[in-house]
Amino acid sequence: MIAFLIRRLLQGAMVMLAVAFIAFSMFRFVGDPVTNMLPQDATLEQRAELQERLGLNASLPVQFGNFVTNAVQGNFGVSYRNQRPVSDLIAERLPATLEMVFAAVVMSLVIGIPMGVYTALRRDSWLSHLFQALSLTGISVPTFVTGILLILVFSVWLNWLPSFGRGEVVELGWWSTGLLTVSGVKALIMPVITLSLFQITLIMRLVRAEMLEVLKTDYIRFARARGLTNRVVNFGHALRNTLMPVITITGLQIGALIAFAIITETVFQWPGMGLLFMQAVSFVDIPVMSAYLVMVSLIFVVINTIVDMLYFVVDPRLRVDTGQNKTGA
Amino acid sequence: MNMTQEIYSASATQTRPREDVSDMPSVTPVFRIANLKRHFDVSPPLLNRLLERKERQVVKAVDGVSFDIYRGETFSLVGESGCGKSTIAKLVVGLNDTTSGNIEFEGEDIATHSRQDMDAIRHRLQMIFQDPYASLNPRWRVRNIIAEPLTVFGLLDGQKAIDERVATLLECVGLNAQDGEKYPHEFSGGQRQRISIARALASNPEFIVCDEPTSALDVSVQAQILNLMKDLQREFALTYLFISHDLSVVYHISDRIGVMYLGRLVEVGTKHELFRRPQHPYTRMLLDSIPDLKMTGRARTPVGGEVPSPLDPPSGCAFHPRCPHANARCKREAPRPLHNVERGFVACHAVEEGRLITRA
Amino acid sequence: NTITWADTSDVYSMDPHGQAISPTLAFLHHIYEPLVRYNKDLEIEPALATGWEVIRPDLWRFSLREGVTFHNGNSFDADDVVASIKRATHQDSPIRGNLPAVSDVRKVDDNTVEIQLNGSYPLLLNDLTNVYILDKEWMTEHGTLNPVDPTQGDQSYSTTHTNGTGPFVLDTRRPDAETVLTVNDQWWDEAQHNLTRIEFTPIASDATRVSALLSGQIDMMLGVPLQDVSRLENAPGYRVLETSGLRTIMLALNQTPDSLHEGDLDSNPLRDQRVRKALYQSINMELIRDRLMRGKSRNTALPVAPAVPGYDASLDERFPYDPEAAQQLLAEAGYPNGFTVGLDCPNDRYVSDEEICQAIAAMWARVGIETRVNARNSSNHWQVALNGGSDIWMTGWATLPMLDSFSLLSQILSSPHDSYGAWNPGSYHNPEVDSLIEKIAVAQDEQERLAMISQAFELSQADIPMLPLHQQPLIWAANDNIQIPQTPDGKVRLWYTTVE
Amino acid sequence: MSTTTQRLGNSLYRFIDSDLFYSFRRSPVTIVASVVVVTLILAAILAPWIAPHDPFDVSTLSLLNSELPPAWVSGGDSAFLLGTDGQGRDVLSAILYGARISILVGLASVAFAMVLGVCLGLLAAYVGGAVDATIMRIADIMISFPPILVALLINGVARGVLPPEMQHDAVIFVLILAIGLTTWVQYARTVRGSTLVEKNREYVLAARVIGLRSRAIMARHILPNVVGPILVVATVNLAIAILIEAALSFLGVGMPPTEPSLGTLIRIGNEFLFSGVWWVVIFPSMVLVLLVLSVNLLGDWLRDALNPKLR
Amino acid sequence: MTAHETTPVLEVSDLHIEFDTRRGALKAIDGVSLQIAPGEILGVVGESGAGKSLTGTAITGLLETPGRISAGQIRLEGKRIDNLSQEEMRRLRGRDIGAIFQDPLTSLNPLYTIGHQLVETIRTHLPMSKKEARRRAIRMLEEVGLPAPETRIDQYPHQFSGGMRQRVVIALALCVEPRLVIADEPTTALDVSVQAQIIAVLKRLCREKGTAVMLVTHDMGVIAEAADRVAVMYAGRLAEVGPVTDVIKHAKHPYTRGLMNSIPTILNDVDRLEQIEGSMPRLASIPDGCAFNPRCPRAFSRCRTERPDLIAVENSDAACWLVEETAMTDRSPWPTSAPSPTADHRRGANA
Ligand SMILES: Nc1ncnc2c1ncn2[C@@H]1O[C@H](COP(=O)(O)OP(=O)(O)OP(=O)(O)O)[C@@H](O)[C@H]1O
Ligand SMILES: Nc1ncnc2c1ncn2[C@@H]1O[C@H](COP(=O)(O)OP(=O)(O)OP(=O)(O)O)[C@@H](O)[C@H]1O
Ligand SMILES: [Mg+2]
Ligand SMILES: [Mg+2]
Ligand code: NI
Repeated sequence: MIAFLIRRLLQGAMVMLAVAFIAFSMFRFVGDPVTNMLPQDATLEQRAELQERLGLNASLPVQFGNFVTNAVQGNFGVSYRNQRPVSDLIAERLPATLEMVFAAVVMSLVIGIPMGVYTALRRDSWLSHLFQALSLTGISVPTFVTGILLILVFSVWLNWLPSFGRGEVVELGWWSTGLLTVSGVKALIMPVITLSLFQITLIMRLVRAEMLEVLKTDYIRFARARGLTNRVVNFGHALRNTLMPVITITGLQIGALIAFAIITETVFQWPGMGLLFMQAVSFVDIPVMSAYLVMVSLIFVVINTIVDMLYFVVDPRLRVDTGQNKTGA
Repeated sequence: MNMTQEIYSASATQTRPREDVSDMPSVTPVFRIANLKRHFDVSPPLLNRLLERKERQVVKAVDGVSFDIYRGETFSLVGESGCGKSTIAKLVVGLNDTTSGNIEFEGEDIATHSRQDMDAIRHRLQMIFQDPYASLNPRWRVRNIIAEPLTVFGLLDGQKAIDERVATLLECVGLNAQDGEKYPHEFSGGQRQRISIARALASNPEFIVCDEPTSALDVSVQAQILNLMKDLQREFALTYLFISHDLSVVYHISDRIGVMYLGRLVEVGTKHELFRRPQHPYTRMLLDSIPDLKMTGRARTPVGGEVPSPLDPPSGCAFHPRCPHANARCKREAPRPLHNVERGFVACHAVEEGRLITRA
Repeated sequence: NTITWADTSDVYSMDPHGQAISPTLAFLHHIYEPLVRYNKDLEIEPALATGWEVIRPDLWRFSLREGVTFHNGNSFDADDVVASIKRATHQDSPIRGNLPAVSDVRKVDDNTVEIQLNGSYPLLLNDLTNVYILDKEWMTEHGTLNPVDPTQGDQSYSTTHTNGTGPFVLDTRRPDAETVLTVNDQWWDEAQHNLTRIEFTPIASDATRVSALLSGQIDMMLGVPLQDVSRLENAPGYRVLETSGLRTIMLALNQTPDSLHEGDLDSNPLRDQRVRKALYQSINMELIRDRLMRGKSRNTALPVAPAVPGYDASLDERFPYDPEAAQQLLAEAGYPNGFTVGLDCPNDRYVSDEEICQAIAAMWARVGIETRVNARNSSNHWQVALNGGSDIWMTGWATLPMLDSFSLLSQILSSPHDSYGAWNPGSYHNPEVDSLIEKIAVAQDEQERLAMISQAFELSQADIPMLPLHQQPLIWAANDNIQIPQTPDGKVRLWYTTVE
Repeated sequence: MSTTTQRLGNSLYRFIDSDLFYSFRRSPVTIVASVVVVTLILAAILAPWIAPHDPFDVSTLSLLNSELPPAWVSGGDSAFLLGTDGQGRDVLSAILYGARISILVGLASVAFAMVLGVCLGLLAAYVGGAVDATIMRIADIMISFPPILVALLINGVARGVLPPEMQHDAVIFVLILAIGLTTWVQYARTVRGSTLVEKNREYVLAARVIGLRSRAIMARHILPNVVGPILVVATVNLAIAILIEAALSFLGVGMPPTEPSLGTLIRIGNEFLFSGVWWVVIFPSMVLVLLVLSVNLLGDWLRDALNPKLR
Repeated sequence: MTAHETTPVLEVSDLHIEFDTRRGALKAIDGVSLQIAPGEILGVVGESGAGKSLTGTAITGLLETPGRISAGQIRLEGKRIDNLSQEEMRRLRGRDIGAIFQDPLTSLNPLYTIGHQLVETIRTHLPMSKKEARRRAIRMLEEVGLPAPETRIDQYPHQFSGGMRQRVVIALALCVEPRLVIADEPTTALDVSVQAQIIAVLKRLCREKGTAVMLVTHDMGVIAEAADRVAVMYAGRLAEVGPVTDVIKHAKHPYTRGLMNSIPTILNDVDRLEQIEGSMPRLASIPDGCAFNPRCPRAFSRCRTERPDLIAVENSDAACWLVEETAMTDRSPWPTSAPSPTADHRRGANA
């Protein structure tokens, strides 16, 4: 277990380093921040001087070295655009993105799992077919189309929900939450629906497929043969075994959600990390871009590690002996 | 008198053995296997070993096995699951590398052969597998499956020659020449095993390793296959290394038998020797546990205990925890083979010390 | 009375010397004030300075307004002006380029300061409209007397906090989400507005911004997409404000390289005036204005807008749209079958930038010039264009913050040398124009100066160094009950705004 | 000669008689989906011949025709069945050409990812050991990185690295590369999983007994037996690839408006949504959704049909 | 025959099971009738696909679509159970009918301790507190010969060897003392030596508790050792039913006889085994008349047209027209020595 954890962490560190390097070397190519940072009448010298000051002329390894040393200390420099420490900016945006992603995850689990279970257990009912059809549509409609349509219907036509932003937020220490105000919650609804639609269907389909597999297994047949009630068999046995891969996928999907949040946040002008990133991209705000990437990979690594740890908790086969299960006949 | 003894004496009196040891077809071994070892490293990763203070774990799947196979005979290996039978089979045909020891095929040590050298003799060794469903590529036509050795070894030139040969082979194993156009899933288990055999025969091998060729088949089909194998052996002067855990099948097909326990051979002998006068306590136990039809209602004497984990085999004689005759020496010291019968041996302290009276 | 409004991007910083971005400076004008400011007719009027005199061409004296206090209650005096201008012109100041002529600033007495220039410079007042005055004690207290250079990883108190003299006070700020201002009751000027609170939200997406207005979440928006104008005009309760802006959109032509980047011609046809004219005459600006710009743009023959000093109406006559003539010219120049050329455009910078390029490409195609349109975001666009990587590229020039034709002349029409011609990578070069520009730079007499500007324009117009297209429209929309002046410089001045 | 035709006929019969075809015939939804997919693909391939206008030929565009509504709406022009966009481009033609690009990018990136993933997966599974570990670690990293993000990055790099005059033509390859690089992992994992199972199957052992080299075994024996799962992944990924392309184009880093894909068309049209010019966004969106939905339906059916456990 | 003196625990009469497939309904079980008396062990043998498991599945009510009982009745202690509702059937399962499946490695849910699985089974059927149930579980584990049950009850399945797991499975099947146990190849996945132990446990427990057992297997050895009576199935039909010694030693049906003779034995050395040519027909192509007729060396015209029912002969019942004929001619149907195997093996398996 400890060995496993250490291996995971080492792996995580490797990932982070690789990401940092990729992120970093890439930023040399994404564009020139200088034009954005100077007035239009800037002279050639001003431009050259700014370039020099930005350190864009130093050699790549030197820049990378500086970057990593600083990044390890949580210092990602100052945003060219917002002129504030990137770490502050990220810390400010993190709650917005995480709240949205968290809400989307909860929503996709809360809706996706029961739908998946239902469609697996009642394969031929009309409701199952409906769910199936919905799920296919769900994974076929691009996020941005969903978002645009929601805005059109609920903001412009019906005027029920705000079309952008986070509404009012309440500061709890450094964490700003929109969950405690009515307008905050209202603002959350459409982005979360947009973001989770794909996830709901994904989770539903995954649960359904896994559940169908599990229902075919011998131990489920044997559980039925023992006369256990359907409830116990379906929910006590089948569901629990089904949820194992769901954990992994959900873990991975949190990563995907954070990435997809880029689109959702763009559509809804949600002041989260994705929007920050997109703005940084168009402004060529290099410190913010690198910090975002490193931050996102950090989140992935952390989530994946947690998921792996969860496995130890959930699956007794892993808990007892790690080397043993290889040798089974 | 005990049941088993009854069987032994019965069989001894009822029928004469087909062949006697003395008129064995050949006295030169085709295969000479000496002190063959194959270990698998199944240790957990280094980090785990360091942190959890675990030892390096090695499965000694085959741990110092020596035996000879003579031309034209059927040599069988029996033993419980996991004792290393299949591993030996794979070593013999070169599917696995040896850890140490020699495998001499007609005087050449193939264990140390290079790829090229091995290619030269490969077509003389063939193998038939256990699972008739997994041993044929489901996406290939039977014709191509059987022709594959021919094309790979370059034994025949021209599509026509190959087609003819395939047709002959199919008929040889009791199928129709036209069956070559079909796919494996269109055949029953027994028919598939025939196809396997046809493929094995394609390259005119002298020696065929059969790893439980009938254990996935129904008895009625098993009889067909066993008969076919015997016929083919006669027709093509084949030598078989036959592996099974079914003692009755082994008795039926073999000339000589080796009994394996946890990676070692505990006893080798001609089938009549072995079945009539089993020496090793494990062999006796196995024989006792054969359920027999004609003995309905008889309770078998179950072997006590279970096969120990090959990861952590008992010290000394690996069988000692289950052996009624074990003593301190058995726990301590691994027995050496005692060549007290022709073309066979037994590895047991009790036999060596005369503590165990050979039955019958 | 609260007004909630949205623009396409956020205010970058609260430090008025920490950046040189026009919309940010315009926003900060609500909090901080310069010595002189533009009024709603774009005339310069006294702000923190009540008067000025030119003692020598290179020495100006300003008398300061008395009785002004900063938001924190400190009083405003000459020390603050000196500290602020020093800060703005400091070696590391990002805004240094906005005060190119200032070499020193001195306190004469509590209410008088002198500004020393490094030569004769007629545009000092224009420049000063963008330099805001901060409180010296406050800066000292918070250690932000020196300028803040974000490129050096600097950030300071003043990036997030304010203390100005302006009509509004910063209440709260969440970057990229919301910046709230409340009214400054102690303002020295007489308020012409009736606001108590201003909420500013950046909304980058056009569609979202429009829907936010329509759903009542905001009261006013900048950057109304052209295609939504008619809809907003027809929607009850909304008003569309539009004016022709200062920004002139042009196509710059690269005469530097010996051959074009796109296509495989081994000459540079853009060096031929006839080709340039052919390109000019094959663009149907009327059609672009009527269709793409929905009649909102103002086609122009000059690179500056009418509101910019130096604009000369007599020169503002485009070569007529005439594809036949264009083909004729091409044939004369030796390209009867046209050629292939690249047209690089930003896709996030100007009104309908990409669409204009596409339409022009279609028009050029009809006279035989195959045009490859490369649209990029503006940072990539400029990176390529300013490094000479484009054949023809779209550029826009608003003459801001200077608000004078000199800005354009010195940066675009001057050949590159010293601090001149930074935006002329296409190597347009006319010695007469160059020498005129140098004279304009130091001309003290306004009439003479304007005449020289006209002359420079006229001279360069004949060369066709670039293809002027139009002044792009400034379109805002607001609730009916909001009265707000709109100026061609596109700056929002809420201290002139009333809500009914 | 006759035997080959006979064999062909035989195979055809075998296919028509197969369970796969049977389950296909039994599922009307699947039939409709495949008809849609085939129609769209055909339409895309034949776009240069069937499209009423050539949207890439800018010389035929005229602003005079801009923003015409669909032919059946008053003010519409029968020459422009689905109306025109702001440049006077025929929406129908733009959709046909756009679908062509979307499908091309989808298919090519799937092919690229498939080749890459299958090779790496086979290699990992068959060689094992350090090679396996390395490949799978890289795969882990890749999979933990959402495709959109990676594609954004690759795009950014390509834009920076390529000389400006090449960028225009390179966009489509960059897209293919970006999407391919982010989706190969699934193939690799699937192939590796199946290969690990297959490689210990006895038919592979039998081939090894004959002395067949590893590469030949992989190509001739293992690969044909893992095509089923690969096919399923490929179909699903085709849908995903098309969506990623659309998303990238929507974020403005995909195909340029002069050679629009469906995603680009939606991005452009999106700006017109509130202004009543609905046809420039609705029609491309519908085609995109229809295409992706149909591909997904096919993928779903294929997955179930190829999975004997679910029958 | 003594089995009729009391009501049989299980009575299957004329059971038909069909699968609806794309090519029409397949008759997988075609008129099978069985009885098992209390305490009796009925062995069911037959080739793979003969329908052994299917019969067992139908009895436990676990038949899944597309399979369905198309005709016939199943009675448990005289009460019809084939037409019960799902819920009623569920209550029966585990309490009155226990089941043991082939593979002990996969029969237990890996995520729960064996104790949990035992307790949950017991408490589903018997009103017991957790503690009582646990005590009963431990006793059960003890009875199946699991060493140190008090500690091992809290272990997970993967911590047990195959043989031990099968003991746990038996404990699970028997923990509520059902009247009938369906054991579907309980030893096939196990080693010979362990096989004997498991059979011994099963046999002892059922004897002690008077449980009727349907022991499905294709291992004649196991049948010979454990069963009281044997039912031989062929292509979804019963070929022969009778006391184990009769069936093995004096088989009446040519199939049974062929089957018995094709088993190699260490009692005598034979060069060639007797073999039944061909293989069992697929369900879709079961021949008219006797299903065995194409492979039967003694088939005659009636066999090809008319399907034989079970006909009582001596202690057994056999579905073979030969039996009827010989009964009339009062001659044993079989010559004392088996017919010599067919001359040419190569014409073998082309059925
Ligand atoms: N590739 C391998 N890696 C690790 N261990 C192995 C490997 N192959 C075999 N073993 C181990 O070696 C031992 C012998 O295996 P082998 O397959 O030879 O047994 P067997 O006698 O053929 O058993 P069975 O009757 O079940 O086929 C077993 O414990 C097995 O787990
Ligand atoms: N779901 C199904 N669809 C179609 N046919 C089926 C299905 N399940 C079983 N069968 C058929 O029913 C017949 C009886 O199967 P069953 O499992 O009872 O055989 P068995 O005698 O138990 O064989 P084995 O010894 O292999 O376990 C087989 O021919 C099988 O092909
Ligand atoms: Mg084996
Ligand atoms: Mg079965
Ligand atoms: Ni009776």
